[in-house]
Amino acid sequence: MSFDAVIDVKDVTKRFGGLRAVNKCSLRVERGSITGLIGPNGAGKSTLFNMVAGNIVPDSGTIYFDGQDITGLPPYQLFAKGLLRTFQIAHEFSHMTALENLMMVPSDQPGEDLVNVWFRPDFVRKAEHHVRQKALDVIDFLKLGHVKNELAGNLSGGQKKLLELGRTMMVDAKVVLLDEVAAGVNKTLLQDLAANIERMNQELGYTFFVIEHDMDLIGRLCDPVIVMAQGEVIAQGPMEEIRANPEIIEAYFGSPVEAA
Amino acid sequence: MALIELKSLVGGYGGVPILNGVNIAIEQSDIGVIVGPNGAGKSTTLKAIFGLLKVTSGAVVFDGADITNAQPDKLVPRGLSFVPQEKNVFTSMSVEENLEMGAFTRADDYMPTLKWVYDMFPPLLEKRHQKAGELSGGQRQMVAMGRALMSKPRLLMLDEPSAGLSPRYVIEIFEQIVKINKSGVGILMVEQNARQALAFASKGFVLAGGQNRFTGTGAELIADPEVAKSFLGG
Amino acid sequence: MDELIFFINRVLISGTVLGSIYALGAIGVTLIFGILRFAHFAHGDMMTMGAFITFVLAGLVSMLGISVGIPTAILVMPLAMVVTALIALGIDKGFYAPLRKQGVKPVTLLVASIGVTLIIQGLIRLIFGAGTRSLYGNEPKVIFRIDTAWMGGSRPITITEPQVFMIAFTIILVLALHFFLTRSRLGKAMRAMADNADLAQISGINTAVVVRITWLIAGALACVAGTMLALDVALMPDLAFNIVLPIFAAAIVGGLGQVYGAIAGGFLIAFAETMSVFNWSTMLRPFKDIMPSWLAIPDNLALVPTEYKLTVAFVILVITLLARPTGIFKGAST
Amino acid sequence: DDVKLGFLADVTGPIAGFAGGMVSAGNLAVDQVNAQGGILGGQKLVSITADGACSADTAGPAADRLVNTEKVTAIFGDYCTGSTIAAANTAAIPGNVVMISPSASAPTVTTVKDNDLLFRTVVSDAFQGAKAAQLLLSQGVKEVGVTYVNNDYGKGLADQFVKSFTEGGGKVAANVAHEDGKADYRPEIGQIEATGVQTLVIYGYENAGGGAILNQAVEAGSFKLFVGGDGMAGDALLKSRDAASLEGMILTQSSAASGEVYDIYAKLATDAGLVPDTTYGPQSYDAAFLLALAIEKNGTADREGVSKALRDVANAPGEVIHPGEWQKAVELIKAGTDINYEGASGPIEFDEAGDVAGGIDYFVIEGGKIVNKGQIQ
Amino acid sequence: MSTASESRWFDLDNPVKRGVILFAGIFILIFVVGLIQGGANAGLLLSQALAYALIALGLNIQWGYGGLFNFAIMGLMMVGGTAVMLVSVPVNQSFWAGEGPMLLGRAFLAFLVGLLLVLAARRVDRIGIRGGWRVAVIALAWFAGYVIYRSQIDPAAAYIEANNGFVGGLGLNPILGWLLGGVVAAVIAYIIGRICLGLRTDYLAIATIGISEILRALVKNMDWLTRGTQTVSPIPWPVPLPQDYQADGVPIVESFIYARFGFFALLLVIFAAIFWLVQRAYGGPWGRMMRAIRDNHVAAGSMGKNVTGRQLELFVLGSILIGMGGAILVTFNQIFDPSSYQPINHTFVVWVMVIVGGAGNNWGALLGAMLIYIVWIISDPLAQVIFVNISNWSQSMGWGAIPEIDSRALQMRVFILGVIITIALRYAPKGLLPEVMRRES
Ligand SMILES: Nc1ncnc2c1ncn2[C@@H]1O[C@H](COP(=O)(O)OP(=O)(O)OP(=O)(O)O)[C@@H](O)[C@H]1O
Ligand SMILES: Nc1ncnc2c1ncn2[C@@H]1O[C@H](COP(=O)(O)OP(=O)(O)OP(=O)(O)O)[C@@H](O)[C@H]1O
Ligand SMILES: [Mg+2]
Ligand SMILES: [Mg+2]
Repeated sequence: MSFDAVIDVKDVTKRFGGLRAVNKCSLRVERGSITGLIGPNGAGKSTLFNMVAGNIVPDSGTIYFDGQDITGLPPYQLFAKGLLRTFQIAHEFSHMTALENLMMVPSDQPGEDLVNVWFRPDFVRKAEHHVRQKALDVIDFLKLGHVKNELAGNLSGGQKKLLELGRTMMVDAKVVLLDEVAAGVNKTLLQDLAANIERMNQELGYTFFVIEHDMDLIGRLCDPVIVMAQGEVIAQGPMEEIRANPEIIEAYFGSPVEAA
Repeated sequence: MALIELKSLVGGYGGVPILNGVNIAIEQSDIGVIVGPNGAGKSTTLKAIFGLLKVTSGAVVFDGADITNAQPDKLVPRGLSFVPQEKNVFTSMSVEENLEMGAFTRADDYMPTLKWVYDMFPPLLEKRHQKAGELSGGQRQMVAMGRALMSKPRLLMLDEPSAGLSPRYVIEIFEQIVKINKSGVGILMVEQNARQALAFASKGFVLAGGQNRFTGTGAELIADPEVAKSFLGG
Repeated sequence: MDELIFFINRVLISGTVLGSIYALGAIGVTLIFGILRFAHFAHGDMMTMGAFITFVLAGLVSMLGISVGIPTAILVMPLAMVVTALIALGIDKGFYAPLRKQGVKPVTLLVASIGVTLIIQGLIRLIFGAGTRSLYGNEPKVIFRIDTAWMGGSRPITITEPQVFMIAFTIILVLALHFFLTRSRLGKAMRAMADNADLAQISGINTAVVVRITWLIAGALACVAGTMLALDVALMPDLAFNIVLPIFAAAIVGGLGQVYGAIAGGFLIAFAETMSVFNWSTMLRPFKDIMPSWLAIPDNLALVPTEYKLTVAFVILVITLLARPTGIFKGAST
Repeated sequence: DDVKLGFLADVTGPIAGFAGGMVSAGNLAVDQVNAQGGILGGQKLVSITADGACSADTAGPAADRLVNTEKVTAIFGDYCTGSTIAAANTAAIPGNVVMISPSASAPTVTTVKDNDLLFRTVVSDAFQGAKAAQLLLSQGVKEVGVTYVNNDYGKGLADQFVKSFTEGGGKVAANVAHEDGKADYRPEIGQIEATGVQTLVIYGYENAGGGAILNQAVEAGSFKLFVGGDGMAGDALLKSRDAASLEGMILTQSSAASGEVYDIYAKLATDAGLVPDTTYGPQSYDAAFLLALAIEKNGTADREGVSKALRDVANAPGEVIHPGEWQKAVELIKAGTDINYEGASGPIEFDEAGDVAGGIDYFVIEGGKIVNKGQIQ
Repeated sequence: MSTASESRWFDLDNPVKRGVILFAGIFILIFVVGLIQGGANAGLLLSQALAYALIALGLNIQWGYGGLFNFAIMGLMMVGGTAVMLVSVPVNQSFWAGEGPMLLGRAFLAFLVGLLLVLAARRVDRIGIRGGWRVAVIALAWFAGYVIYRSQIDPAAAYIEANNGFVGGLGLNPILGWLLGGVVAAVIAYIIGRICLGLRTDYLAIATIGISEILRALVKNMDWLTRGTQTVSPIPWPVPLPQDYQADGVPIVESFIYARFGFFALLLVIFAAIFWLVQRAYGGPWGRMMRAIRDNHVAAGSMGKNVTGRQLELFVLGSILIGMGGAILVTFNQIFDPSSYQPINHTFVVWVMVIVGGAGNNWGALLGAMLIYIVWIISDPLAQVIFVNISNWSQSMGWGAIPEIDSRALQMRVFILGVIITIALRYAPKGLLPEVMRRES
């Protein structure tokens, strides 16, 4: 195992009122890995993501990204450092079209600076053309071509999740945090998505950190898998090991469902 | 006679129709499961039954009566009940108040039903005075189902009840659904955990592009290689 | 002792009365916001309208020569409340309901309510003219002067009859509204609708009825608030319009949608206004003799000049919001 | 056919409460002109009303409509100082139209570069304040508290009063501004009360903040003597108040030419169904009547010359004309006799700047009635 | 979508056609008003309406682009007005000759001392004072700073008011004043934004209303700087006045028209330039980013957008236009009168303009400002016509006339405005020219 941790969480705690949603949690995500994060509902997984991505500030502890202390930095600065996240509950821009939802993602667009908009229109136009092309590619890949001009707020639950995932394909990020992108997504389409995640990981060198309740997907993609419960990491290792752990089976997987 | 029957339902949100002729029929003893790709119109179908969008042609027949385009507050007393995909609890109200809201249309004593719901979902009894917004995802889903059951429905419609739940809760929720069905409530649900759901479904419907693609028992659909490949992820 | 009585008269009573005025207005504002999710700017003018309706009814009653122990205005107020409530319902039907049906943003409803404000103001002026009237008609306004000799004071504690009524009504209404919302079935349905209107509808709640009841209550509340205000000050067409900003400030700083918040906000704003221009030199006067001679007490030791009275209230408001961004009682937000 | 007189009135906005009464008083004058044979040889005098809203943004367009669209001969108005100056600058002065304001009493109006077009029938605040101070000092009042409405009127009046009163040896223990339209003035009153003074001088409007302050001060019961300016004076003062509680209150107001001129006006107004003593009612009547006289004197409905004619008919010497005496005035003008209007609000002698000097009367509430005590010497 | 509706020339669903039709309507309205009221009056209406349009454009940037509830419009307009007044009115020699400048200098020093105290107090955590104690120290520093500043400014103000009236102006070109009005408003907006932009929706609204009232109280009562209720006039024009034309022998009626349209032309050039810039920005990636922030600021932050920074940018940009608009109105009216500012006339009416016109659409803001302003002005004669007729009619029916009809009819102009607002919203709830969705072909 290499010691090149791109995300390094050290003793992080977050309280909500009396509840310790994340409790002295420490974990590492290796560069170039697809690391899974599983655990029962309310284990603190999303809260941990929120802290890594800068959406909430931990009460104590430190988070390192690429060796730098990033604790408490706002999300937009983390994005600039190459950290990108998706949301468990889709955070689409509901009054913008699906295409615009993707086009707004790249952050270094010259057209976001008023000086360029006003005085360097050609420069802006060129960049804009580029972004649009990329967004169209992504949208086709997600099979959302027929709704690209639909307001994102009018998309179906699953389509919103796809859009959420599509954002990650719009930029060259070092690390992508995926919070339950699979929930609500059709399984057939999910196969393609999984293949794409693998491709981005292998060909482009993205690191993925994935929260998921879909064990097939976790099993297919992730190594290692980290298990959280009640705000703490309780196990870590390859999926086969986790699956074999009786405590985790009891707490997390439950018994298989019987047909009616 | 079918408990509920959708006859060539066409409808949408204004503009182009989303549903282009959906046919579904469910008996009181059935668990019907709708599956299909994202944006197929599954949620829209449930909303159309519940009068939440405009049906332009076709009919919804419930227990022999035409309820096409009826308002939700008229449907609940008739015995329909619906758990939407998202935003399905009153976050600022306590668990018990959420359940009371489910019994809003009932004039009779709902205490026995409340007890029945608490028996079915013991965690809710424990948290009865806690705000629903402070619950974990699984408990919220239980509140949502409990609220829907408080009206003593004859048909319970669920939109992706298992989404976002950990595998253990998925199993638990499905077990509860089977139990509820056994107590005499017809079930119509949308699921993306399609294999698991079809496994106990007595009727399965595959929807795509706002139309029925395949219809059969759950087992039949799982067994159909084409359905499995195109809609169930191989 | 007289200094203490002065303080009671000028800060405690004065602040309480003003706080009640603000709170009475703010509970209506906060109710509408809590349930319909928009800032109903025309609430002030609904208050004025309610006061004028009371005025008309009181005029009719005194023409009939009926007179009882309490002011006629208060006697006829229940009827005026009904009338105002019905008008409020009509206003909603005519102006807001069509917009809500189209699913507009809250700010559009706010702007529509500005339009309604202007319409009500125009009509009141057309019918009643722009002058000032008194709700006390021919009756004298009873002033209670509580003798303070027993506690060693030479001046009385002064409070007027309408002020006593006002404070009492404020307390009663806030409690009643709170219990209605938290205990009654209908009240819970109203809260459910405020929380999640779609889900409320799915639960079989007839949201149209809930909206209607909300307006009935809001109209009745506006009538009480306007009548009380007119009894204490005077009846004029811009009666409540002039204080609609502090009323909104009270509702918001208390936390929108929070009934108790209206009281907290009203009193916060009122006492901020009152204390900021209170002349503290009076309170220091007893210590005049023990003070060093170089430290003469100036005649006026108020925090700010009276021109800045409302300014202080708003400064407090901004600071409170910075500390508690959704108000003292954690209010709702659109 | 018709001679048009513009009425630029602030009937909406902050002074809507009494602007209506001022318009009515002006219309009384117009009605009298028409009832007594009309203007310029039997033509009808019509008033064209426009709303200045007491705001510079609105008064400009409103005045412009009168000047450029309605093409009025002269303008009676505007009421607030700011809107008056805006109206004058935007339309009246460049349009060569005479304006008489019945109520813009701030000193600034004096200094507007107006080509001798801007006049007023209200005494500059400076004058009344000084006179009131003299009166109180002469009556042995040595210490007062003052509250004024925070606008050009109240502040101008209070500033002058404080200055004169202090110079005369009195002490102003507190000088407190109030804003109109508030629900509660107890803190303001409290600030003054706290100083222990027994006399409260209120420079505000009876039907707005000033009246509310008076009520709440009476309720508080800690003042022995109330003093008010012309904004407080008027019959309405006692209408909804217990006169006994105001016994001894002193009011100042610019004096009628002689005692009975005001009574003449009061009778005319009452006969016409108006309240004679609304705030600035007499000044409004005089302004409108004077404009009619000036137009008659000028002999044409043209604007040129109205300004000069106005001075002729208003200022001494000349045969005295009283409110309502339109027919008499017309005959005198026809005969070539110089006339001198002495109005309900005072003798009205316009000075260089278009201001009136005039005397200040004082009134005392005695036995539940407002009694005129004559001019302050 | 259907071909039938595309072929109709009056297709109100097509944004471009809708805009053309509605603007044609406004121009006809202006033209009719011009015919009835005369060219001079039309020139005046257009100039003021355009100044309001500039302000509405500013608000549209803040609300339409950014979803920011700015209700401090009145305060920012007053600030702009103060700036142009100070820049353009003549120099007050007596002030500069007297003690005033020196006293003010001292007051400024006192202000700096107070500021330093507060800044220092904010850093006491460095020397180990934290939590409640730190708050207490800061509060104390504020109080001390306030007392120190008051101790210097009060005598300075009293001296200037007694001896010089007020500080007077700089006697420079009014256009400079407009620019400065924008700059000062921007500075104030920056401060407001830094303090308040964390608040959401209605809470932000009431906080900005509060700040607006604070600004009003300051401008109205700082007599030494603004002359307060005593008003300052005349404020010079950047273009010749009617009197100047008359001096050259132009007849009165023409002189009005030349002067007004001269002003209007100048304003139109400025407005067109600003409008073009604003429109261009909104159409590009910058506008897309702003709409994204408005829609969902949490997501936008995670997509690398600096939400607070960008919101501040919008707030400041919009405020520049509001301040400039306020300054232009003061110049046009030739008077600076702090008492005539009212929240309803200056803040709320601009909101009405933007919402009725169509939030998020610059053309809508322009249309809304024109429409509402013109309605407000013609509601004056219109209300008279309507209600005098009603009164006459009711008199002829034997029910008696409406008493005091002259003034009451005029008071009904607010009623007419109210009716227009509610009708407009009723039939165009998203505004007359709603925000246009950008769709790919
Ligand atoms: N804003 C909040 N206020 C109060 N409690 C919160 C808040 N956010 C999360 N919690 C609580 O913190 C705990 C952890 O929540 P979190 O969302 O991190 O869980 P999770 O592991 O992502 O669960 P799931 O798999 O259901 O998404 C839960 O008990 C939740 O109720
Ligand atoms: N409010 C709306 N307005 C317009 N179109 C809508 C709206 N809601 C959904 N749609 C469209 O209707 C189609 C079907 O949506 P629906 O929500 O029924 O899909 P679904 O089958 O439930 O998909 P999922 O599995 O992703 O939830 C989608 O293409 C979506 O874009
Ligand atoms: Mg989660
Ligand atoms: Mg769905």
